[in-house]
Amino acid sequence: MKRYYIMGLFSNFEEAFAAISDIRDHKVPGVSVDDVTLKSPIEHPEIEEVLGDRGSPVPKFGLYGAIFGMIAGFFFLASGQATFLVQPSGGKAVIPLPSNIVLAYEMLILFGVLSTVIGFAIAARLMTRRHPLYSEKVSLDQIGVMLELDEKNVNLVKDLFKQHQVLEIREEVAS
Amino acid sequence: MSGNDINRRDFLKFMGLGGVGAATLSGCDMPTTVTLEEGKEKVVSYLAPEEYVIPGIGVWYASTCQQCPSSCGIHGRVREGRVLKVEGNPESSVNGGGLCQMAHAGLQSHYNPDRLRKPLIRKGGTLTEVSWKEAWAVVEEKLAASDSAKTGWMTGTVSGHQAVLLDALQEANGSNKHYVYEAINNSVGESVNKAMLGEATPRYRFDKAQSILSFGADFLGTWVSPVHFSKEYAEFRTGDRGVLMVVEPKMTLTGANADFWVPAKPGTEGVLALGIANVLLTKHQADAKLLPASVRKLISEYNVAKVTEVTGVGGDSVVKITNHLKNHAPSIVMSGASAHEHENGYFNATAAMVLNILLGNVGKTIESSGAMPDVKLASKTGSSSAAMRLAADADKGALETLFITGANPVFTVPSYVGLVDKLAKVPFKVSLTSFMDETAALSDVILPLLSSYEDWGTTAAAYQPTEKVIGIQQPLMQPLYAETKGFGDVLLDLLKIQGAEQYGAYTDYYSYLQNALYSLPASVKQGLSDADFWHDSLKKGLIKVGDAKGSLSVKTIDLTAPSFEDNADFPMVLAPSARQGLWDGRLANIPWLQEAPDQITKIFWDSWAELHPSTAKKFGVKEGDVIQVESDQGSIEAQVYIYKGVHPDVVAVPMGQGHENYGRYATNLGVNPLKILSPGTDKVTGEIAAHATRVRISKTGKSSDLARLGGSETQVGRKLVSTVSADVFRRTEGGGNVA
Amino acid sequence: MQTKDINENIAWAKINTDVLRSMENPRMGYWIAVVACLLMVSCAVMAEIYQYQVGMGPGNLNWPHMWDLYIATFVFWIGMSHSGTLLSAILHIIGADWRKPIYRFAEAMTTFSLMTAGLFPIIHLGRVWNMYWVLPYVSDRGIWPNFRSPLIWDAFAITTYLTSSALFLFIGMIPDLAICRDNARGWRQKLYTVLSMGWQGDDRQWRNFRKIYLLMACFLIPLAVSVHSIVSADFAMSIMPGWHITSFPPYFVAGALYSGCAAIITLFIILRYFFRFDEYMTIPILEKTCKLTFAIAMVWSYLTLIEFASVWYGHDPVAKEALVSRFVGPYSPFFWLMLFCGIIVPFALAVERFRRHLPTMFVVSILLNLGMWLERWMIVTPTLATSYYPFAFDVMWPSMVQWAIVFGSFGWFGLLFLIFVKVFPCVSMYEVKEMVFHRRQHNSPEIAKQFHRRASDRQAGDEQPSTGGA
Amino acid sequence: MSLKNVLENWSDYRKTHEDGGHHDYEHMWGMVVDLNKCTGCNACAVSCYSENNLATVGKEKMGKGQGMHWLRMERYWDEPNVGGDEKEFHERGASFLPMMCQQCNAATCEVVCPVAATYHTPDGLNAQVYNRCIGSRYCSNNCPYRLRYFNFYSYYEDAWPEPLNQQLNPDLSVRDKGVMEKCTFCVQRIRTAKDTARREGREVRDGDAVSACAQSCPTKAITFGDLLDENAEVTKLWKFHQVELGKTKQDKANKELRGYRVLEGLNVDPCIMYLDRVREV
Repeated sequence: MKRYYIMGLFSNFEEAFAAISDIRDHKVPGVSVDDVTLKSPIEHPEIEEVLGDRGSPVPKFGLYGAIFGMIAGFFFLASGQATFLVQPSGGKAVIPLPSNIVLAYEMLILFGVLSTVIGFAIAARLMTRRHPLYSEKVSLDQIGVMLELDEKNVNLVKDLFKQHQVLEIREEVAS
Repeated sequence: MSGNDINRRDFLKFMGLGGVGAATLSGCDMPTTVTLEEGKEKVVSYLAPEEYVIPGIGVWYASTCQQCPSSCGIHGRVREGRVLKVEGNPESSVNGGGLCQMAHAGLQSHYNPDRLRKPLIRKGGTLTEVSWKEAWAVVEEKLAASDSAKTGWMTGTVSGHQAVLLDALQEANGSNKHYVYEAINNSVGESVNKAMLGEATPRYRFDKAQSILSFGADFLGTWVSPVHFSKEYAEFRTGDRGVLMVVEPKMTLTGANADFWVPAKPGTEGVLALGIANVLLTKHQADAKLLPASVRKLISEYNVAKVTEVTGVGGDSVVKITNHLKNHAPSIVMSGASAHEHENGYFNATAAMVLNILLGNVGKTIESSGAMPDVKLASKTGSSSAAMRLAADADKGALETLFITGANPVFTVPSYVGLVDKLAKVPFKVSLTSFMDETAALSDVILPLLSSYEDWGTTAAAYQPTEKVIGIQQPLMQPLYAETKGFGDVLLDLLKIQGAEQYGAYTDYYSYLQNALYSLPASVKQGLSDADFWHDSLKKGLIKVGDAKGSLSVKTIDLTAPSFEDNADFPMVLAPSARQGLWDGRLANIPWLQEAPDQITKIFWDSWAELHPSTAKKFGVKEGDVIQVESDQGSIEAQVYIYKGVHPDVVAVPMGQGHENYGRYATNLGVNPLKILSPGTDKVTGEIAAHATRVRISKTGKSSDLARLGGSETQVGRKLVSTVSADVFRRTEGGGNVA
Repeated sequence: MQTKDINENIAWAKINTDVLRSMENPRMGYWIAVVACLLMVSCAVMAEIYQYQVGMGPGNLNWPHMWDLYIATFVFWIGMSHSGTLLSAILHIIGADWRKPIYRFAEAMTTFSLMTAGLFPIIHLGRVWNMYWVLPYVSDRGIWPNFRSPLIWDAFAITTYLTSSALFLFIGMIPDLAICRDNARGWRQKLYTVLSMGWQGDDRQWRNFRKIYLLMACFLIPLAVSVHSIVSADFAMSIMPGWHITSFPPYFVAGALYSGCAAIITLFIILRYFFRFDEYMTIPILEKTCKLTFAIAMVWSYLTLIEFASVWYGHDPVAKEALVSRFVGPYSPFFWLMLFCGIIVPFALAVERFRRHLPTMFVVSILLNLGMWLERWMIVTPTLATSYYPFAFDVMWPSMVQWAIVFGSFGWFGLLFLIFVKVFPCVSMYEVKEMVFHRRQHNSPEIAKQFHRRASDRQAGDEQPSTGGA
Repeated sequence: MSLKNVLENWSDYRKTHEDGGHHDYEHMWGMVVDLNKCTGCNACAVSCYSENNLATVGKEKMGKGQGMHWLRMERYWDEPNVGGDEKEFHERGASFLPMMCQQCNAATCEVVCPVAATYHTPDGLNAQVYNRCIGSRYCSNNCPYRLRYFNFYSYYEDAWPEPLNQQLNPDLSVRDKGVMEKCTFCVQRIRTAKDTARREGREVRDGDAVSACAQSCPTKAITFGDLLDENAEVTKLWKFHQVELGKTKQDKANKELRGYRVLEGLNVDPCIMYLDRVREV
């Protein structure tokens, strides 16, 4: 059976919100809220109340990156110094903790940041092709609610959208 | 790793090691360390400091320094045929291992870029470079045309076989006109010593002395034989440490090291000496019978009050000095330039010597230094009166030919003498010199001499107390320039012109010298064969010709009370101080010495005028202001340096700067105080009274920062140098428990 | 002079158009500014070429004045870089929404002043061509930089800081870049397509975006603090009296925030004036910034005084000497001027009438930064003029070469900034939208309530709140 | 560089100067300067110029403070509280202080060099590596004695016009612009001594290595030698004056002994002991 992408563009957030709430309340049989993707010009933390907490791996990336940076950083320096005994002593030890701690600290942050960014790029599916149903209006001021569903449900959802003064409905056959 | 099993990897390591690699391949020496401590694996080229460069092996040759008349023994380090460094010859009785900065800088007068490379002769008024042959032809022709009896020689201090040849030459010329000129000399002192002790340069036993009183004798800087005295001074200061007191108008290097430094009104040093004698007689029951009645009478006139009035030295100071002399017997009293160069200079020197007699130093701390066995070799020490005699002779046309070497009278003789005009009356003047200077610029022929590191010669130092030696001056390297000749060779050639046939045999001065040394008495040669003796002498750099023997015969001479009058127009006195470094100006073309700051003021590359704070206050000048120092003979301008090491009535300007024509490093730098000296000579010896010129100073309004090293005059409370009392020193390190 | 805050009912499309307009067809003034900056830069370049050829001598650097304006200005620019990121990060974490219209250019300022600061340690090297030796690359000769040297810490810290704050700036810009992409044509479109990294504003992206932005803010705050502490270590870790002072790290950080905030005010006023951003960069926001600056100024003043006090009570004669020489020594005029600009002038920020008067604020902010620059100079130079060793006391005045390079650095910064404002949106569009959106929610509780009801009891809403969109 | 190395020798690599550092010193070159003998005559300074290829920079640059005087002869006048200025004259003469690199064992210059261009050799010398130096000049700033000099220009270009350049000592380099330099204790002479000793298959004896300044001093006020060599003159002097390395404050049995190290309290542990100037009171 064919599957469809369908996206309704709403003029304001409240409408979209209502629509999604309805979907969550199973107003449309066979359509789950998990199939919903919200497209918005701004960030809507409140939407998670209806979409449910979908979680994000980014913080883990940050944490592990930081830990790696600190430990690897310290030993990188230490082993460098240990093979370079000739370097200025100035009365200090070959492996001086104060400076190495300072530098390890910087490494901690550097690697923390880098891996966070990488994590973000992966988790947010950046650098992937934009969805065929992407509308430039979304980046302006409209809210898009997109679902992936079976052929049979398309019209039901359209009706639901229409209830909520949808401005425009686009659909596309999912390949 | 050792060098003889260099495999490819090691080889690459070496190459990585830059300096080491290169040096190793050139086979100079094996490195003791290949890489850094744990560098068995690594090649750490960028961290190879100088220490990993393999030094080449230098060869040391002995010779004798000619930078100043005291002729110290030196060793020159030679590599690839170039002399790189000079050090003191430990064998030498003059200087031991040490050297002064001027001696070190001999390298830069040898390699000086301004050295004359070719002879010059005057063609149509201008000096033009020609070949030696051409120049010599001119000399021969002129000499043939002139009356040889009217041939004059002006030289600096000469000794050894150059002196012998010079005498022979003048003898052949039938002329006695040999002017030995030194702007920095001790000739007043010498004549007083001769008169009172029977010896011009007696031996001063610093090692025995417990106290030294110096009337302007800068024996650490410029007096007679500075390095030798520095060595002795070290002994004087160690163990049971002696007291050094200095009386001089401007602080010299010696004054800067004094335990007690006090300036007297210029010229009144003698009176101060008599005042001290007075205290000795009245308070310390010195044996008056040592002195003739007239002298005793004169001394009795100078009680402390009178002395203070005349000399401006506080009574307490006079007593203090006397007590030190008495409590730290035996003592030495010596006098130098700033006391000698007055119209009553002879009186000052005599008064100082009277003190020695009164303190019973003669025979104790002042001993005979004996005489050279061969008097002909002895040093002819210079005087400034020689320049006056030259001027007079030139003036009255007694000179047809004049050879000048080792002296630059046009620069150092006061302008009132009018030497330039008077020399103009001498038809033919020949300069034998390595540099174009003010005097050479006036002469008709300039014959460029070899530098002292290229030339052969022998010297007999004027002051050699312990043993009499002939210093060997041996070339340290090949001559840099083909068209230059040694002094001795020139003398020989001149002798040949004069047809002195006994010299015809010698092809050059070298062969003459060799022969001369061969013919020394067997006792000197210590039974060595001629060749061995020759090589031995060259190796040592000196020949011992017998210990210093002889005794001093004390004669006191009459003293007449001097008179001092003030001069309202010129209230102050100019002190043209000699600075160890530029000497009388002959070393001003050496960058090292110009850049080395003056020991006292720390000023470099310039002249300056020293003023006492009170004087500066009076005239409203501050450090760096340019003042005009004006005498009746002219004026000079210099920046002011203010400190408490100069007498309030004195403005001290160092000599040596102010050259008009002396190469890139010296020309148009600073001023020459000798130019504005006003007429006046010592009544007895006729020496120029250089320290007696009355001047007045005035502000010019110009001002700028002094070119001096160091941001602070004091230690600003930091303990960088702290001072302990001599008693503590004697307790801890004196006597037996020497470090 | 309109003093009302940002209008929460402003049409979102207008926000886009306003901001996008600011990025296009530059006017005469812009080009003049560009040329001016280019001239300034060229002065510096010529001076640097000369210095490169001849050596450090012409700068009048000498013994003992081995460091001078270069290092002082380096510290100045590093300081300048702080406010941007740090403020944006802190305000983001504490959820102060007034940061939204202004943080973008503040962060840009951070990045660019870092890029300027980074030049100075290089310019100041005696052998520039070997500068890469300070990097810890693995050499087959087993050579490493000396990790003990605070200069190496600088190298690490600055690299980290530059990378992080540039990323922070970029990440925060992605949604806006998407907007640009959707509206731009030609090369701009290509550029933004690449830069926006396929942003399509779906909830997954927004969710992760929220996370990373918060996380990076958390990383950046300690980083920024550490960076300037490390810069202060260049001095504090030495043994020189007047440098070796415990309170330097916080002192430097405070000084950094101070100069940064002042710079924000300056740029705020410039941008507001030239791009007619009156509706976004509103007076209330300026006032908030001013208050913040004033607070920081007071912290800085306190630390300045406490530094003097601690040195004085420490009673180390040499350190005391160095301190006194600042007050009465040859450099004292500049020192007093610094105290005036740094401690007295900021009180203007406490007066509402001044705060609301842009020209005054402009002058004040410039003065504050002058003070901050002098502070750095007065830290570096007097200590070198007098320290432990009396023989090396010396007073040195920098020569034209040094001045030219310092002067040129401002041109360089300006140039970078001018390019930025024409290529990137210097007001964050999506966040201004968020701002007005949330303000509206906040100001009309029933909407919020309704959201809540919908979320909790599952019933379709009936009454429709006024539309937010165009 | 390996982790193994770090972990195995950890304790060794954690040794600070107080624990003797990680070097086991072959030598510890040191010096004694007797200010009672020193007359401030400058011979040492000029000797240093001729030995170490020091450039003369001329009046203008010297005046600007861009000179290259590795060994500077300092002259101080007594301060008011030290019996100087309330008098009319400097009655006690001047205080001379020859100042060359103190070769500190806990050198502050070493710590701050970003590229390790200055470091401590197993000879106890504070080595300066010209070809590694990038001219950050931090070391000079951090030297309490201000004994490091920077090549502000390419001095060699006009310091030695032909044929003056023939005098240059081939045993050490001529420095180009942008490089820091300082007294090396005549390291090339030390090398020569070590190599000679090695060729003759013996230890380096006292007197084998003598720095140019010590050699040329007319009053022998400077003594140079190896502080690890029990029989060396320097060692004896240090012992006599009860001065020890590695102390910030010398607790002397006999407080009257003259030995001290300049700015000793800074704990840089210099290798040059000075002996107080002496004056009759």
